[in-house]
Amino acid sequence: QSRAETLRYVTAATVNTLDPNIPGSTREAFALSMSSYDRLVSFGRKQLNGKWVFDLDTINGELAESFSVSSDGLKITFKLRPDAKFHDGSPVTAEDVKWSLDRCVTAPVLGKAQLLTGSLTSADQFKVIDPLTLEVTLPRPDKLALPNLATVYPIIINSKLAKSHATPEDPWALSWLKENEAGSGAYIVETFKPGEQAIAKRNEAWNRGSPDKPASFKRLIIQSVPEPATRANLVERGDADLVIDLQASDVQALEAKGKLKVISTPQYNAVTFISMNNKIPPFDNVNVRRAVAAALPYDDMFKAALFGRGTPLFGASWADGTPPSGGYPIPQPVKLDLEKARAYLKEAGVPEGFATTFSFNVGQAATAEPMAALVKESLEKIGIKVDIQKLPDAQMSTSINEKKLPFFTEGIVAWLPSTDYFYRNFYTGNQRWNYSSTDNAELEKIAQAARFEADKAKYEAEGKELNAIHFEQMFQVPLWQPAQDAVMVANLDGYVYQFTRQVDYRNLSRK
Amino acid sequence: MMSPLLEIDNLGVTFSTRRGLVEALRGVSLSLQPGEMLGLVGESGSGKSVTGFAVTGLLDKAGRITAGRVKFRGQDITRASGAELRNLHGANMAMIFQNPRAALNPIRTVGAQIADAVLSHRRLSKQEARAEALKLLRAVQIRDPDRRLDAYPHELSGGMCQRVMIAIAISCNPSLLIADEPTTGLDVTTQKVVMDLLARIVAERGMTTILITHDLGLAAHYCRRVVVMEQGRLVEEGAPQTLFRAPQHAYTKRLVASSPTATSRVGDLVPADEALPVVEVKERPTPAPGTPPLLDVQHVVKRFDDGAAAVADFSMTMAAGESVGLVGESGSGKSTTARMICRLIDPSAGDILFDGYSIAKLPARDFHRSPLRREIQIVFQDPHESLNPRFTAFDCIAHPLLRLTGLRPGDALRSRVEECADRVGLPRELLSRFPHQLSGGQKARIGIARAIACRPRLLVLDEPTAALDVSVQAVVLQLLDRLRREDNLAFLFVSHDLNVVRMMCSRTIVLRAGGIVEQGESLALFANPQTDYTRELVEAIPHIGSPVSLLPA
Amino acid sequence: MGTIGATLIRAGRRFLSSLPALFGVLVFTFLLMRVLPGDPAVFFASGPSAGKEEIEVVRKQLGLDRSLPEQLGIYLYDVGRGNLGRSMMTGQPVAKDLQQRLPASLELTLTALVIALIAAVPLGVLAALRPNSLIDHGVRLFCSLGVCVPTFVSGLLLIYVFYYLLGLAPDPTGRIDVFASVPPARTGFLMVDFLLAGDVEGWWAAARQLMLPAFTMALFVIAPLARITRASMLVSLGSDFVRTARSIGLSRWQIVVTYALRNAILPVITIAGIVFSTMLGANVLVEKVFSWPGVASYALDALLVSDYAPVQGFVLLMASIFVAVNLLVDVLYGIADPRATVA
Amino acid sequence: MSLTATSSGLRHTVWVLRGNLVTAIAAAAAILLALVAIFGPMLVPYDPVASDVPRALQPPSALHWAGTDQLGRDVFSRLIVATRLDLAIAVTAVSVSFVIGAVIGSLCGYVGGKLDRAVGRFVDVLMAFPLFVLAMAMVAALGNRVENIVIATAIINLPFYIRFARAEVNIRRNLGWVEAARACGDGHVSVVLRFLLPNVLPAMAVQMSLNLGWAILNAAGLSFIGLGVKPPTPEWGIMVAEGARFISTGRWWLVSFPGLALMLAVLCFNLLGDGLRDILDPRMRT
Ligand SMILES: Nc1ncnc2c1ncn2[C@@H]1O[C@H](COP(=O)(O)OP(=O)(O)OP(=O)(O)O)[C@@H](O)[C@H]1O
Ligand SMILES: Nc1ncnc2c1ncn2[C@@H]1O[C@H](COP(=O)(O)OP(=O)(O)OP(=O)(O)O)[C@@H](O)[C@H]1O
Ligand SMILES: [Mg+2]
Ligand SMILES: [Mg+2]
Ligand code: NI
Repeated sequence: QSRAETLRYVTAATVNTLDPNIPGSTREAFALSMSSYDRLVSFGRKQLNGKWVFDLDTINGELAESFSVSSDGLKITFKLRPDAKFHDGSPVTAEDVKWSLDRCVTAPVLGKAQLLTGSLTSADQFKVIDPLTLEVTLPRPDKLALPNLATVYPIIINSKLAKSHATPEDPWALSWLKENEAGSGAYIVETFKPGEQAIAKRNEAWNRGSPDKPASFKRLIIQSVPEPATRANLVERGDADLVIDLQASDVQALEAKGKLKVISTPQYNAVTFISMNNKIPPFDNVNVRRAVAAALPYDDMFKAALFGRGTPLFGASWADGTPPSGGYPIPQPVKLDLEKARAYLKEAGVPEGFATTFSFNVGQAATAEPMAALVKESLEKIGIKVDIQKLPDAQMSTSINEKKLPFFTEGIVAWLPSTDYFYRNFYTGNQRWNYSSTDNAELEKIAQAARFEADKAKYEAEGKELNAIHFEQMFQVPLWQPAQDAVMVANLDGYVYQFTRQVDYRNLSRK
Repeated sequence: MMSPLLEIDNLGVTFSTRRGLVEALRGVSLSLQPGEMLGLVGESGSGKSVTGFAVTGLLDKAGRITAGRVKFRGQDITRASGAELRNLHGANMAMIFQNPRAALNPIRTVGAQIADAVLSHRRLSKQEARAEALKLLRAVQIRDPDRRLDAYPHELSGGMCQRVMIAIAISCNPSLLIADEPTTGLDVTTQKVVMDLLARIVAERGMTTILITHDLGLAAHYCRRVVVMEQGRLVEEGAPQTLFRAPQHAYTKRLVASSPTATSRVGDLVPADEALPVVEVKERPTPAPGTPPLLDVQHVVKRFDDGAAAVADFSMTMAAGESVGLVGESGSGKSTTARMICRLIDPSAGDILFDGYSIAKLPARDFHRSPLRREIQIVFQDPHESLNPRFTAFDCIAHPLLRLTGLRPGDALRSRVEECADRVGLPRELLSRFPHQLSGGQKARIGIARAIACRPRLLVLDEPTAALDVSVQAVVLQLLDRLRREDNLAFLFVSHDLNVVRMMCSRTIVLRAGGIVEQGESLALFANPQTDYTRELVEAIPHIGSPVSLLPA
Repeated sequence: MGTIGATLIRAGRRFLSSLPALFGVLVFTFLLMRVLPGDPAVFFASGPSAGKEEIEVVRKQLGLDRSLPEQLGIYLYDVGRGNLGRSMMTGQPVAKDLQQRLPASLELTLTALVIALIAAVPLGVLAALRPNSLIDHGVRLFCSLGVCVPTFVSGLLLIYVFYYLLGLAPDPTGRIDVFASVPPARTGFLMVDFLLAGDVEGWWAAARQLMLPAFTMALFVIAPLARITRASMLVSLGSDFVRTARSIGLSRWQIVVTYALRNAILPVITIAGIVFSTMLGANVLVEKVFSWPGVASYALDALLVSDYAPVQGFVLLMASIFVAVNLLVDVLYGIADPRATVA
Repeated sequence: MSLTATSSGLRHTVWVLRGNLVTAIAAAAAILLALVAIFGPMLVPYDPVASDVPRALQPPSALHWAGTDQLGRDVFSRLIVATRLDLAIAVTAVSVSFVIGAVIGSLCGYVGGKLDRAVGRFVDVLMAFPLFVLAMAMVAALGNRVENIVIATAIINLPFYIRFARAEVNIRRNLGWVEAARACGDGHVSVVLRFLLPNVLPAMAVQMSLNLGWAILNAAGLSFIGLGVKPPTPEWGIMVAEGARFISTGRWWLVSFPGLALMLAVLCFNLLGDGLRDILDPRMRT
């Protein structure tokens, strides 16, 4: 193939498994699996401020030629494409789909916890009607059931092939699928060198692309280049076609040079926080939290750490003091106001301030470090002494999981962003993602109720209520939604921001 | 008269060093007839080697010829270019160096090294060069020359190395050979063999030779003409017999006087005007009968890690005030014995009684706590090496006092140290100096002062003068002898210089390979050795007065 | 030959005596990794939806649910059988990862060492021939300049200049251009494999790829090598046997090379051995900067995420190489220096 | 000559320096660094940690001699203030490993036998470790505080000092003056501490000087992988590591100035080490 028919994508991380279900899978592994495997359904796309992003509300068939939801919302029936074939040429059957979905909800894989959020928990729910028809039963109507099937995990695997590599200890062929691909997707994995590169070639038989034809690039090279400056150099010199996860400063510079196409999409399913553990004093005091929220140098942080690349979630003004929307996240009416912060501290009974640590992840140092410096500087003005802790990634996740960090910055992502999803997963329970260790009965009640709320208006009202509680209690401070900057050679087309925060290679083409 | 082969005219050499310029040679003039063997003698640092290097154009980079000329066959060496010199080297003039082992390339077989020398001036094939090398090895009478050809220097003994060195030097039949202390690194016995060989070879090949040495006996033995150097100058010149019997120059006089001979006594070594002030000597009290000997060494054995016994079954006794000599070839275990007796190392077996108390039971590690520690002291071979470079002379002498007598720093200590310094004839103003600011003789005195500071009863002397020049040695020996008599000290005197031992010790023990070969009254022992080994040792000593037997007529 | 036999026996003895050190490394690393505050299970079970249960699954999978001595026992048993565990990061057996990546590291380090030696030895000799001259000071300054820049800075600068600005160097993304075809892996050393495959063009491409990182690393070690060369050269130039060589009229070249340098090179061998082992372990930053798929960057990534097995495997590998290189140096020394066998 | 030791040492040093311009300059630079470390924080034009985001990333100007960084902090002020910390890290790390290494090493070299072999094994274990990774692991395990960086650097230096001291003591332990000290009633410990150690000091000083530079680089390397000193503390390594990533965007001042400072310090320690060796022994420059 010529260079023009090859897509060279460079990234900081690495594809570490071909099966996205394996614990420890990276985002790059997810991205590759999007191309090497098919799912029953996939998300559509929409334009947001002139940029293409994934659209949760449009579900298209992928392996499913069509699907229908029963009127009571308890049954989903999938009709499979009759012409769909796995990479080894065998046809995709309902048996394969069932085996794959069974695997996803029973094997010790990542998909299990994900599908749970769509009320998909047991193999009994998947029923083969005929070789091309599969029926999914739900215990109750769940609007997240279908979107869940479009996420990364429920890949459809060539079950005959996989089973032939299964062992009694490993009935789901986890270890074989980790290193071997048995899908029906747009690309066939050729070389897979974890930590280095993965190379895939186009599946000519694949016809699930938008106009029913194979993907545009004949070859796909996904290469790990840990040094961000080098990635910027590579794409600038045209040696790489596409790169994401650059340093904000590099993106800014490349954008200014104007030679390359820079598509900057706010990650509307991600939020960066400054979190406080609501169970650790003094952050168990709401006024302390409010004081912190009023003492953060939002604008400086946004400018210095992000170079302004993203959507700010601060500085809003809520007319009549109530949330203008029930969405999540929404800009908060917070701004730097040291007087107010001092007042809150006084109210909290710690007018002199206190000492605490502020932690962040080494992996996020590029943005978190300047942020931390600014936070420290600003909080010191109201008497809060901050000791900055920079933790290696594993240590950070462990500490967060053990709820040991009082004050830190982290980000969250939701694949299926909806207000209730965010609140349920990031503000309830003793789980890792509940950064602020929020334990608010009212919030939990409303969030659970909203989950199955069919009425749009009611859902919106509940969302507003949740947002109001959030602001009231200031569990943690949402800062912004960072932009996903994709820098690509000028002739590259079709970039869509995906829920995986990765590129879907199938969308791309060269002009 | 033949035209001289070598003519040195008013030669001056200067070295630039860290302390500034050092004038090593000042106006040396000398001429050498073909076939002559000239002895060049003088104390250490008098410029003997520098003369040799200047003549051959091998001076260090730091050295510069500042005056005069060196004419070799009419050609001025001082102005010769590098290429010219290279042509002269080996082919016309060669040198033999002091330490034969160091002078050979350790990682090249001796055959290859000789072949290098051959090839540097002759167009020969590799095989021919090798054959030539073999011939040369035969000429220097090495045993098994075929095998030695492929040996590395470390596989040869010192004497063999020196033979190889000679082979290299004579490989291209140079007309001038400079032998710079060719035997200093060698055993007494080997010394003689090598010198005899060298003398024969140069005589056979008619080479003109300069023999550089600080051993007057050696020069007298082998040379017809001897020149004496002092501080970069030639001070006297003449036939050895006349020169050494009737020295004219004061320096030569002193040099000759201080060289111990078979008959000299300690008192003779130093000219009267330099002798130490005479101190009244107490009579040695005869020990009461029945008192145990001061030192009683019983069957000590010392094995080092490798298992071989360095000292095997050594026994001796010593009375208070007695002096016993310990002689033997290098490696015979002299130092090991001395260190065991001094309780610096533990014997592997046997016992050592001091005053009747066993001191071998207390491990050397803990002996410093024993009250007997101050009774046994030691003086080491190399005065420089035995002084801590970071201690002043005062600190050195005060150290045992502080440690062993419980004296605290203060006036008492100071006066004790000064007293010791006085006794060894060390000027008080030198007490504040560091070792590197003192001369060898002064350092030797500090070492002695330190050893006698706590008034020990037994002094172990491990070659205390081996590193000193003869004239300094004379003074030190005299000093030691006096101290012994004054304090009724017992000496265990280790040396390989038999003349010295004979002078200093009433009794002598001869060691070989860790065992006692022979012992007895010194005079009797040396006059009439009972074993071949001792006889060899005795015969190998060069004497000033001995006949010049090996020179061609 | 007798000497070689003796050398081998000595090497064998040394190898045996280094086994305890290897064992120590093994246990020490194991413990050190457990002291790391990060819990790999939590980190790796961190998909957007991982909860307590997933963490437990991963923990079990990693054997972290057992007691420490038990874990150590299992680990030692596994290592004894050649099983270094599995990397969570890459999902592969560590042994396989290391086996794939080690040639990359070795190739890079060896090239760097060779470049460094080629530069350092002549420089050191030059400096020693004229001690305290302008040349000497120049050499010293030049070498010191090499060590005073962190490798990641010199690496990034070299990339910036030679790749980005001048376009002379190929893109700094690993061992070979992704578009080039890779030769069948016979030795794992690309340069060798290309030669075996008879692909000169490929060989050249791989060599070009190797140049920048190798130079970056070499710059850092020229100084110690040149320094030791100069020192030992000074010693041997001042030694008696060189004077002997001069006194018999050998040519200058023969004096400097055959007599002085051959002797002076011995300590250089030792230092080069040490330098090689340290470089291999310490070229993390170079590997990072040049996206070099070597073992050190692999270990670094693993370390940051508390992925125990790769770090342990890496350290064990490095320690073994350290031992092996020492042995090699010993053997070389034994061959180069006839005296070594008597000691 | 009736010189006292110090004045002759001084004269000797001056002699060496005069013949050795490079060392002289290095010595001057070292003094300058020390002065900057002591007085620098009093002289800087700006607060090194005060941000001024609107003025971020400005190139060098009359106002900001070395430009400003991502947060608008004055690079020059940060550089100057960092001197103290960097030198402190280097000096403490090196001193710690020196003190421990010298004591252990000289005891081993002196006593030999079992202790020597045991410690030798331990040193082997340490040496066999990939040292930089060891440092990383330690900092990661202990947390990236300055003390821990110092400890990690000290530990990875330790084996070299132990070996060095051991070798140096070993060749001296049978010298006359050591035996003399024992004959004068000193026990082994006191012989090692009072006699041998002071004498191996000069040789080790060379090693220390070289290591000082190395320790600074080590800290910089740790910073590059994110295990350096905590923000916002100014430290050269962090500044270089951060600045290096701005190379490609043309903000050269962010890496150049800290890089130069780092280079200057390391170079100066290296040259000084070489010079020190010259002062101590003109022939041995290992
Ligand atoms: N390379 C040198 N650098 C500086 N000074 C030197 C050098 N070589 C010799 N000298 C000086 O020249 C003088 C004469 O030295 P030389 O080596 O000729 O003495 P020597 O008579 O051979 O003594 P020895 O018997 O100890 O060999 C001494 O003072 C010495 O310090
Ligand atoms: N510390 C040691 N370890 C091992 N062997 C030793 C040690 N000291 C001495 N030896 C060995 O013991 C033997 C006797 O050595 P010693 O030093 O007593 O000889 P010496 O008679 O004093 O010789 P020299 O005249 O050369 O000083 C030698 O073979 C020597 O190699
Ligand atoms: Mg001499
Ligand atoms: Mg001896
Ligand atoms: Ni005689």
